Amino acid sequence: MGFAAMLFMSGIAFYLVMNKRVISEWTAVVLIGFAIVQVMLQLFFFMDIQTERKGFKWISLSGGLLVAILAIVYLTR
Amino acid sequence: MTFTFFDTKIKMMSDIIVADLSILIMGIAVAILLTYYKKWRSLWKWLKSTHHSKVGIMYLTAGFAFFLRGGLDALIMRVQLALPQNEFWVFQGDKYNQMMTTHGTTMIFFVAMPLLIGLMNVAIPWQIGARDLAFPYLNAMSFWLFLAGGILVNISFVLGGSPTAGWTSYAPLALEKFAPGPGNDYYTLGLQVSGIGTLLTAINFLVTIINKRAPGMTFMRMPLFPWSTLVTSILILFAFPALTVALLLLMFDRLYGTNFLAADAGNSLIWQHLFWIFGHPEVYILVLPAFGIFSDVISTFSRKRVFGYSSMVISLMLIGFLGFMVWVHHMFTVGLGPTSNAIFAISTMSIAVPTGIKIFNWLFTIRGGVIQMRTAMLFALGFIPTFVIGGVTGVMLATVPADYQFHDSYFVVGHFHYVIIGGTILGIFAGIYYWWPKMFGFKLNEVLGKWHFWTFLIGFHITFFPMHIMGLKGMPRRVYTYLPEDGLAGLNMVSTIGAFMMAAGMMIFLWNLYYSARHSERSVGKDPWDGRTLEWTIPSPPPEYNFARIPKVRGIDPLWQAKTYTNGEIEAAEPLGEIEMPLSTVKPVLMSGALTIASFGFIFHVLVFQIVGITGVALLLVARSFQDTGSQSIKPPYDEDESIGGEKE
Amino acid sequence: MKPIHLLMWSVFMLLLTGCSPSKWDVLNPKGSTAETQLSLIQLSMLLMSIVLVTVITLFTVFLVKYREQPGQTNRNPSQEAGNKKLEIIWTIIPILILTLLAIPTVQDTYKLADEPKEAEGTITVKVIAHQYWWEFEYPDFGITTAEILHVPVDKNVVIELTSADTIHSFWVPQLAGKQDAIRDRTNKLSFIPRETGMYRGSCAELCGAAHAYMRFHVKVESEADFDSWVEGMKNPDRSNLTSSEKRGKALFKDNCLSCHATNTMDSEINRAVAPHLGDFASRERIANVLPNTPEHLKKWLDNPEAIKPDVAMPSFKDKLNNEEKEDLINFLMSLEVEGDEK
Amino acid sequence: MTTSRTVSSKQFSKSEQADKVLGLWFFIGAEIVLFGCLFGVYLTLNGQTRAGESPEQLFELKEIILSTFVLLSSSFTCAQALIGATQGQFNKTISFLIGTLLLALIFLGLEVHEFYSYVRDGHTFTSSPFMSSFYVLVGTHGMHVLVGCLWMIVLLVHLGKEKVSSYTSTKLEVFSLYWHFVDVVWVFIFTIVYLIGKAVVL
Repeated sequence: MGFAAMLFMSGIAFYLVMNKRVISEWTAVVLIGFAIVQVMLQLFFFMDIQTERKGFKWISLSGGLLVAILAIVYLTR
Repeated sequence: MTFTFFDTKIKMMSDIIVADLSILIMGIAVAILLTYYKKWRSLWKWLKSTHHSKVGIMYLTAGFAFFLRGGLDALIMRVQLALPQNEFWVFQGDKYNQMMTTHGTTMIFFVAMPLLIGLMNVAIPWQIGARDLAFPYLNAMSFWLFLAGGILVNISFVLGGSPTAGWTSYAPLALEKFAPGPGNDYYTLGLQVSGIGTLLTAINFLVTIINKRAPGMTFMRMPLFPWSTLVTSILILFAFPALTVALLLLMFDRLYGTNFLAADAGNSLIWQHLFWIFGHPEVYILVLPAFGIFSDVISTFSRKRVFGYSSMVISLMLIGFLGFMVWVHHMFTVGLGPTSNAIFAISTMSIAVPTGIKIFNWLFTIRGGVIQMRTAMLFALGFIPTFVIGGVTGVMLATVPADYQFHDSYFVVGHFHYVIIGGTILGIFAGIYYWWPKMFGFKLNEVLGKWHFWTFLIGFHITFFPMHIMGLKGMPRRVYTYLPEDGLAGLNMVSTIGAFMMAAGMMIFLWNLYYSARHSERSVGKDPWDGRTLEWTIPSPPPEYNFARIPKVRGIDPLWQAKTYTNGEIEAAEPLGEIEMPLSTVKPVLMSGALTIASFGFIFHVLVFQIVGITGVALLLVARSFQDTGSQSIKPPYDEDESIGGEKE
Repeated sequence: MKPIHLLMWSVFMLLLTGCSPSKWDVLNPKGSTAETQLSLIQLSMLLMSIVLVTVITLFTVFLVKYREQPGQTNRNPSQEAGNKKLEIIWTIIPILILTLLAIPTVQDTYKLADEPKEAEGTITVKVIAHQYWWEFEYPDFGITTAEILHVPVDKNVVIELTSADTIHSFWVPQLAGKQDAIRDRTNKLSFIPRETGMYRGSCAELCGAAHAYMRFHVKVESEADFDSWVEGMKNPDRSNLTSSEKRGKALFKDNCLSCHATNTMDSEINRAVAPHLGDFASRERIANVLPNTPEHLKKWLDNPEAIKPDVAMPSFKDKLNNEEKEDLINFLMSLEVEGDEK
Repeated sequence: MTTSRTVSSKQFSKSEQADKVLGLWFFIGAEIVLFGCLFGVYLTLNGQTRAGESPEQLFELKEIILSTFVLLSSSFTCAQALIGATQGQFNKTISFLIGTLLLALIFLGLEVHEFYSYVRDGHTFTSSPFMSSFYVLVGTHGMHVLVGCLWMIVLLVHLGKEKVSSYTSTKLEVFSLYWHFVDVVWVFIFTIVYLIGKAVVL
């Protein structure tokens, strides 16, 4: 089911861009929002993030994400 | 005299000839000694070992070898700087930059880090009641990768020139256009290889500390050295990939002519951001483990539990977190705008709060205790005022407008040596004196130890305190000379004298190692310092399995509690039985050898070497995948008094 | 421990008093920006010495008081876990101290980012850093010079910094702290010079082999002097050259002009390859290394690489004979702007 | 003293399994930073194009959506293989793993084709900062896919020798975490590099 949802979302994102259905400022936000939902689906359905030692798994992900976002924000300034 | 090495001309100047000769002589001497004492076989055993304390001791040995090299670089620089417009041997201009770069790179990556990682390797499993790290094989691999990287950076001097752009290796100076020749390629590849090793170590320690603690040792009962190791490992985990990317870009720019970091095309600030996203956490990677060592040492030799344990833990975590939020303070003068500078100034200052908490907690651990002046304790006590000086100058540097004056001047050089030597190096010495009897079964001589401490510490202050003043007098950092009218001659001479005093301290330390190995009393027993934590419950040196039976922990400082309540007896968590220990293997050595070959391939543009090296690594990884379950089973001897350490004394 | 520490400190204090702070460039500011910076340095030093003194006092007291005494019987002190009140105190107080420091820091950071407004009149200088020399361009006057930056006293000086190659950093400790010179961007730095005089400046970011010799001077002069210098740069008076200097001028045209410009022959030629030599005679040192005398100049012409590593200047040892060199040196030594004697 | 003998049986203890999975999660944490930095570099430099190679002119979305679907499907088949392993179904495991490998190879083939067509049109690694950062970002992901393919081949040999056991299923679990992560990275590459790169023209 998660898989179907992911295919669906990629499809919609693709469709939106190909047919230019969204106004430009929102494009990036909407697309990245879709990507994040897809990642969540992966994490919960496929990667079983909520099993044992889940605290450390989340620390690992969120810590990495924090540094990554800092890097992106400052590099692209 | 010039010869060609894979299309790269290598000039044989007098300094390189001397370096070649000394490498040759040392190599021959080592070979003769090994043959004379018939140690080749045991050397081979060590190379193959994956055992945590053996790998740790190899880390320490290699780290000290690089320490001597880095120290020699420092002395050369100090001699060159002793007088205005001095011309010492060949060490002006580019050669000075080579010395300065090698000194910085070596001291950070191949001295401070491996010595700390060595101590972690040795002490962490003992302190948390484990038999080995979670991934012993990976651990050996980390060590050999670090060594390969260290050798690459250090061999550069005799094979085509060392890197010249400083340990920070800013682009565009580090690009092919301004730094031709293989020197800076050694830097990118050496750090890349050893960086992979460090990253793997971090994962290893994280999993070890999270999953391998003895029953009953909750996180809030762990000694502070494992705690600081845990936080440090998280820092490494998130900081080193940034360096990996930065080095990758620099390598592509240098080897394949891409345009990431050049200033005319690309963006030279990418390097600075990525480097400092790694580089500032790196400072805390260096100092947090030392904090952990000091906590344990101060607590042991004050015969008191650590004051404010939970605030110590929280401040460790805060320092770790804030460590990622401050990197722009290395870039205040780049012109990123006042808002960015102000934010990073405040975040930088805020790090002083948790650090201050730790300092006061240490002071109040001493208060009301019974302070025993052992050498390890002396290093810990010497650390407090020294590090506080480094800390307050750090806060001064965080005030942006004032930093416009301090930045890249000798004030900064003084500051970070106060932090890194005053924190990390003193911590390493404290740790070595503290755990030496556990590692080898005999103590280091206390009298020589005290001589070592005092010459080193006083020499240190004489060397680095004047540097603050030089900075205020306008001496920029990384200059190989200055003019007579600058009025810097006296201070520089004082600093040089101090440097030689530190070198004398190091010689006393080396002599102490030799002297104690020959003359020190054997069999110090399990608990030479009247310690508090689990490592002092097992024999010195411990058997391969450390604990014949894993202990059950019921509180903080379990051994001290046992001494107070149960006459030193610690309950075991399991019956005596066979113990599975990992096999030794030579694959990690081969793997780092393969990576070294590949690196030489990249440095000298030899495609065959690149392919051979990388294929070798891949094949070894596959081979490992098919041989990852073997283990040896050891049966500890029957133990009458049922104490957890196994053999009776 | 304690007495020796005290001894060490007193030795350093002696060292400090040995050199009078007036010679410490950073602590002896002659420009508005450096003054702001000094006041922050003083504030932070004051606050930080409070911290330092507190820690060292506690440290010494505890060390003396709780040191193990010979024959001490009670070796098991009470194992106190901590003290919430104390711990809160040493969290709050540092926060207060740091707030005291943070407020002026932020204010001054914004203040220094803007151009100063107190003084009347602004002079803009484009500064281009090269491996290993500084180029100064005055867009308002259409003149370009090198190595000595002339600015009038009590005016707003706005420096627009950029680089031609690697990253450099512009630092005149007595006038203003550093700003980096980076090729793909322009950084601004501004200050009001308060006193006339000659001030040392240097490159503060490692930029290559001769980084140590990438120095310059800032000459702060009265408005009248500055104006006459500008006039002298624009219309140099070179009517009374000696015959040797005339021969030197011809040699210069053939050998040096491809890289070096001087305002005497073609001020419009703006070659950023090598330093402008229009005021060569008033410089204290050749290429910031050797004292500016004819003997040293000859040495320099013969083998620049030996004197300043990685320098772009070629050797003229075999290109010119001794007499030609003498003529050239005589000409160079005559390159002076009126009212700007050494 | 101690007696020692060498044991060699193909199995992991419970704690070894837990260690390996946790270790890989931390590895993923580090990889996030790595790719984050590469994204940062790409976003910094993607404006520095030279004539005829800006993102919206370069990318052919139809090809990319195909490889996106291929990689997403491989994530699904990989999860199925792991389910097979935990249920002890050898056939299910091995067929889905082979399926994953094939999908991964198709993805790699598409990517090689894409790169080849760019290079053929003269947009090489060194032609502009944009192209360099594009190749490094997408190429690093491609390297991860390649490593994943080699890993799968090794896993298949393991499965052939050991069948489905706690030993092979641990290995498979670790691999599947890696593989899902590689997939997640692609979701972001697809979104940020290709979709937004193409959408900018609006």
